[in-house]
Amino acid sequence: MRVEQAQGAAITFDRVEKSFAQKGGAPVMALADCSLTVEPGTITGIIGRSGAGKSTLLRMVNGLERPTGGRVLVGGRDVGAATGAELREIRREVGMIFQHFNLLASRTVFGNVALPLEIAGRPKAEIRPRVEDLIARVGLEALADRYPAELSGGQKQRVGIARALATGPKVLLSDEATSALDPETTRTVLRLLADINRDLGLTILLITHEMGVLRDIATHMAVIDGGRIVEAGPTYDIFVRPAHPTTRSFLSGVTGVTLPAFVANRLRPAPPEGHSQEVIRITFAGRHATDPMLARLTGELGIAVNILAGAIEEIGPHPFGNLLVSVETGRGAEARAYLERHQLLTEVLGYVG
Amino acid sequence: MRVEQAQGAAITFDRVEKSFAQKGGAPVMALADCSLTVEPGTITGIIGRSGAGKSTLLRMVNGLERPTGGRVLVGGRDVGAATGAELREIRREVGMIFQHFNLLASRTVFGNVALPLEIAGRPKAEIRPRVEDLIARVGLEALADRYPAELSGGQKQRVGIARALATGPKVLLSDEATSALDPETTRTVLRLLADINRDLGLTILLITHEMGVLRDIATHMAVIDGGRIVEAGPTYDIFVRPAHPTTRSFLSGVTGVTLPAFVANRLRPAPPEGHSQEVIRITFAGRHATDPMLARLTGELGIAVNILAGAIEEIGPHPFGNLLVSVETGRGAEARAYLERHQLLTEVLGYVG
Amino acid sequence: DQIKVGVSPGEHAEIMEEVAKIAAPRGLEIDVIEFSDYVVPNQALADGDIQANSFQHKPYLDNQVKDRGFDLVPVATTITTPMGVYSSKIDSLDALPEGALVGIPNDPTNGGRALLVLQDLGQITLAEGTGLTPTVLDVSENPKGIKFRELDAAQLPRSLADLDAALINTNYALASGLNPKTDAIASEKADNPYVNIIVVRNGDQEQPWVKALVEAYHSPELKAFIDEKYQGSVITSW
Amino acid sequence: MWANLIPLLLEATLQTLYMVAVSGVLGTVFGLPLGVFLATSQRGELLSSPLVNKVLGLVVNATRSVPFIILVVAIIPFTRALAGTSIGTTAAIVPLTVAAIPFIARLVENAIREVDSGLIEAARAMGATPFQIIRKVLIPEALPGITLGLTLALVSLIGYSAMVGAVGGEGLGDLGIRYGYQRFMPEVMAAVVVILVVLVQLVQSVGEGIARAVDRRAPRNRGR
Amino acid sequence: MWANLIPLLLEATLQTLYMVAVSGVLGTVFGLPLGVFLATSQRGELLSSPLVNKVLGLVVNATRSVPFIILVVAIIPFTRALAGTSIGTTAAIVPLTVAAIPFIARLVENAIREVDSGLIEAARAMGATPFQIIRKVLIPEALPGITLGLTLALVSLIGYSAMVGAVGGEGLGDLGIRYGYQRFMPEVMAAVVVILVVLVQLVQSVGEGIARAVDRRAPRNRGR
Ligand SMILES: Nc1ncnc2c1ncn2[C@@H]1O[C@H](COP(=O)(O)OP(=O)(O)OP(=O)(O)O)[C@@H](O)[C@H]1O
Ligand SMILES: Nc1ncnc2c1ncn2[C@@H]1O[C@H](COP(=O)(O)OP(=O)(O)OP(=O)(O)O)[C@@H](O)[C@H]1O
Ligand code: MET
Ligand SMILES: [Mg+2]
Ligand SMILES: [Mg+2]
Repeated sequence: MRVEQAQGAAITFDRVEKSFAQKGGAPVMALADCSLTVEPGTITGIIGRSGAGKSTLLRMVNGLERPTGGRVLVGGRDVGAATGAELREIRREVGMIFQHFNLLASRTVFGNVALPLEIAGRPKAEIRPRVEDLIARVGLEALADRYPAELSGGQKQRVGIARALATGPKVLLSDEATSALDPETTRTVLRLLADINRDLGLTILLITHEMGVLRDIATHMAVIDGGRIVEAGPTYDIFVRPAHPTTRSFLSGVTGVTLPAFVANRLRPAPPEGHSQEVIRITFAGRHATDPMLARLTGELGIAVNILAGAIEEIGPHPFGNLLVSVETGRGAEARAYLERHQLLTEVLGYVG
Repeated sequence: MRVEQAQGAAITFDRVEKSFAQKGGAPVMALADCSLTVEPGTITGIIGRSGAGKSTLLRMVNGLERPTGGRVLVGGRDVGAATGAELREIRREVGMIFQHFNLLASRTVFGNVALPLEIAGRPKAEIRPRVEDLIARVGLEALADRYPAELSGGQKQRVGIARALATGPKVLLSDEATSALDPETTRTVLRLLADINRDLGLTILLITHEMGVLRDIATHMAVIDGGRIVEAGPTYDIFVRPAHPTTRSFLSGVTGVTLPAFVANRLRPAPPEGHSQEVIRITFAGRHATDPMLARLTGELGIAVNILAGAIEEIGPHPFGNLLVSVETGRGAEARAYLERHQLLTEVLGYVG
Repeated sequence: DQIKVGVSPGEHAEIMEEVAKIAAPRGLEIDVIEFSDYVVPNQALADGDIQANSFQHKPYLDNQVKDRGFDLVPVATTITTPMGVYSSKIDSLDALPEGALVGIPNDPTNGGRALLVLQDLGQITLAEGTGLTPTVLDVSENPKGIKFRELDAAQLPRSLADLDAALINTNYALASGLNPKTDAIASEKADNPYVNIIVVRNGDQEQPWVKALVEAYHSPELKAFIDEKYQGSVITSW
Repeated sequence: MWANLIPLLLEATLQTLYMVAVSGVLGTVFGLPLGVFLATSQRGELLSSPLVNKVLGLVVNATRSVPFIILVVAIIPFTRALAGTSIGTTAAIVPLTVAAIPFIARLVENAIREVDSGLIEAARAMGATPFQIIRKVLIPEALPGITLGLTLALVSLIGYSAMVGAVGGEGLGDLGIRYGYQRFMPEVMAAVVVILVVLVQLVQSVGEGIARAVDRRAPRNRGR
Repeated sequence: MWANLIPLLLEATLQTLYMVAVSGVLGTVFGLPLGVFLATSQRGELLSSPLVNKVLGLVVNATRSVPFIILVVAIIPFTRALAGTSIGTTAAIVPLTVAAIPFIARLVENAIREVDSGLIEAARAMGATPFQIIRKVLIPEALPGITLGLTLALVSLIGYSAMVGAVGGEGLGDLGIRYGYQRFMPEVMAAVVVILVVLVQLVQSVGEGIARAVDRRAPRNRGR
């Protein structure tokens, strides 16, 4: 049965390419040679610079954008080649939250959320409770009869989210769905998505600029740069060892790898004359992440460790963190050796006088 | 001279109130009794839940929304009472970045950025270099001749930013100007705003959902909840001692005050039988923030400190951070006393077995 | 009996309304239908939408029958409305200047008739064999170099100020307040072929209502009405 | 004079209302779908069928380009087939409707084209059929524009209805022409014009009122 | 037959083009600002002046409600004052223009009303004067809609121009009616209709082409 098959709807991008023809100009190459597999039931975050091609990639999953090369498969069906009824069938299993909401001005909040259900031909009796439930879940129960023009930005965004979930899709595409939301509402929405993902095996493909969102919800992630996928894999692995410069740069904010200015300004590549401190980045990951390593360093070796910046957080179930610390230059090597022995990663960033 | 006067354009909200009439319904109270003073040359961040009234408040500064009660003063002039030429004069000194961009579909990137200059009646010869400079500053030099429909979300957002800055306003209003931008572009834009703020004394009032943005750029902040300003003051003070629950909730994400789940799940209000650990929140602020306090704790008192979560960052020029640590329950009091002596704030969150 | 009779707006309509009043007590109910068009009434009659019409003269009917093949026949003559030449600038046709602008009706019958009137009045000559509906293109001699301006018949009185002279149907002249007796600078000759007729479908000639209609039309009451109303500018044929 | 005139005017008003209402409704019934189709059948659009679009566009243009009086006469057989007769007020509804359909179609087409492409996209993403998109997105979203278009068309129909005198269609316009214009009775002309102005004003006000009522977009007049 | 006809048709075509072009241009010159004003002068709008709006709306409605032939007669003195005469092709341009102005105004008004309120807001926030907003935002953004509206109006004008035969306006429509219809020369009628259809088709194509060219909004036909 089709539905069963879709249950395991994985998304496969197979050497996808997209160029936009331009009136009186060379075509714009938005995506080139993108291959990516999204396993069923996973939550995959897509990050990348503004204009990198994220939205374009996402829009191919439900055929809003047609690849100019390569194939996009959803649950084994080729979206690029599908037309008419076939394409609609795929689309009915794919919910989408738009960056610009795209709410109907002529329908109330209720009416907007009900739209996909009406389109799917669900009976009226089923629509009302379902819509009311969703509206409540995104915290808009008091606003069900308002029109979009009477809503705040974040309220509109939440209508868009409820609408995308209305038909209980197998795949959810989310284009910056939480960027217009405050941190608290973001958490509520992410929890909602995570619940549905867990309970119903919803596959989620989401674009975000908030690394915290990735950290909190994405099991996998992909990084697009200049129309190419430059890094992809489990979120934890990439957070721990970001390979591509873009990834590093993006993650720096969330994982405390930026040096505070008061240190960065004084940082030198080599130890200055006299008394100095070595600045070290320590990446905590794995089993020892939660052990009191720094305390032990001080306790066991008697090395004073000055914490400059850092964050220790969780990625999915794994604790993970980065700390920027400084120790007396003379004892740097010793401290690093100790930490490495306990499976922590270290990196010398420089020296301050 | 008027321009001189506007140089010091402060914004004063004086018991501002706004209710929206609704077709066939009770009016919606979007803002109630809001008073806030924005000093010239400061960068004030506004945060609050979705629908709290942030955009409404912002839109009063340039008269896009008229208060139903109270007054809004910009550079001493009452915006709510101003009309016609007077209002336009105020508006020409106030740039605005819209949440939904509001770009003219009929104009290219260049044309959109040039619009406010044309409106201000600047000579053609002046417009071109100014616009080109701004477009380059937001990284869109290659796209100057594109139309908005051919841009990505973040690219449109940047056009909106460049446009708002085009006439060199005294006051900049920004409604989630970086929410559609990736972290790197966000940093570029924030740096641009900070530079203009520093060099030209631009007063900035910005709405954001990203606490990192506040931390990085806002000298002051205000928290709106349910249409009321519940907390306002220098960003550093509020980050260090958030008073209102909403503020605390919002800041938890950025300053590492959320307990990792693996600890939170095991947390108890009282020490369990047998061997246990006391979980303490340490807030670093002020002079001692960058001292190796934890190391000293271990070194001087021999207490092993286990870092559970946390972040140490800078708010403006001040280092600041929160750490969640655990120490052996028996030595908790001793450790806290030591830290308090060194002007760190501590708080016992609970105990784990 | 009840019949529908097609008429054109103006004198034909006004007269037929009076005929209807006269015929009603005699047991014939006449439904007067006005057509602001000269083609449709014959078409409607031929199609059976109406039973008779009264708006045209014999030459026009002949032309229509020839062109469109209607099987229609006249059953009685009605009135003649001679055409007059009017002007707000000159007092006689002799004063018509070189290159004068002369207005004539823009429908073929009345336009053609106006040209024939001008020929009769010695102002122009028309080519041989153009019959009763000559056009401006058929003018073969035009010694004064008259320029013709074809306008809606009802428009002519209103445009007199912009013309040197105009040929106006009597009914429009009257309606617009011109007096054909005193204001016309020249007139159509009395024995013209343009006597109007009542027309029915071929085969209906012997219907009793035809007799009743014609009797009502040719009644002394109607003659009195016409003489009263049109002051001799509409000439009755009975 | 006025004693005769008032019933005449009253009757003519009713006739005009009758003709305009019926041909307006029929014109909308056929013109609306035609307009929607014209707007959605261009190459690459929802119902992409460029050839049919071209042909229908041509038919619409052809109908619109024929002078009304010629149209009236040209379709007399069609009128008779539909109305049983080719003359009179009822019959006049046929050519009026035939003229109204392409006109309304073009107005509807223009209104539909203003609907934001993002909304069509959203509906497409939901797996909506073209017909669903039309019914649930295009028409409701274009409704303010469509209503203003129909208002424009109704007003034009009132003007057109004055020309059906050719086939014995009566009504205000025809009364004005026959009495006011051809019989030179300026007071009839004036009375007719006054009634027409009132009628048109009414149609326009109601049309704008409906357009406002169905328009749920952000008001354009917040603040100043 | 055709030897006579061709110059006649050619002349009539030129006359129609002349009348339609001039009255179209004049109608736009006056109708466009009028339409913009109607759209922006309602209560609370940009040029908020509800009273003037009401009065102008009434005038527009009044002009639109008068049957064309009555309008022609009613404004004869005005026509004579402007054109020196009330008859002939040039004079016919006056009533055509008078009829075109309110029609175009309504079409422009409807198009202007479709402009996103957010854009007006953005311009207001820049301190733009109402006039600047109109010139730099409303008109450019509504241009696709305005162009389609003008196309519709031009086509209607071609139809209207057939009625100016009453005042010696001549042109294709009049030729068709007088020769083709009244004199029963079906070939003239056919020739006229063909030329009219071609003309209208041309106007429509050019209009749609321009509308497409000035339309920089997102295409409605990405993907499927
Ligand atoms: N035209 C309107 N009619 C009725 N209510 C309105 C209208 N505009 C805004 N509101 C309500 O006023 C409140 C404040 O809106 P505002 O846009 O200021 O919120 P916000 O703080 O900017 O939220 P967000 O972060 O979601 O953008 C919201 O609850 C909103 O629903
Ligand atoms: N219709 C178009 N014509 C030309 N170029 C286009 C068009 N649409 C998108 N592009 C370009 O394609 C590139 C990718 O666009 P896309 O919207 O996928 O970016 P994105 O990664 O989603 O960016 P953002 O984070 O800013 O939303 C951009 O450089 C954009 O300018
Ligand atoms: N009634 C007109 C006349 O007698 C003739 C019209 S012929 C169609 O002058
Ligand atoms: Mg995007
Ligand atoms: Mg907002």
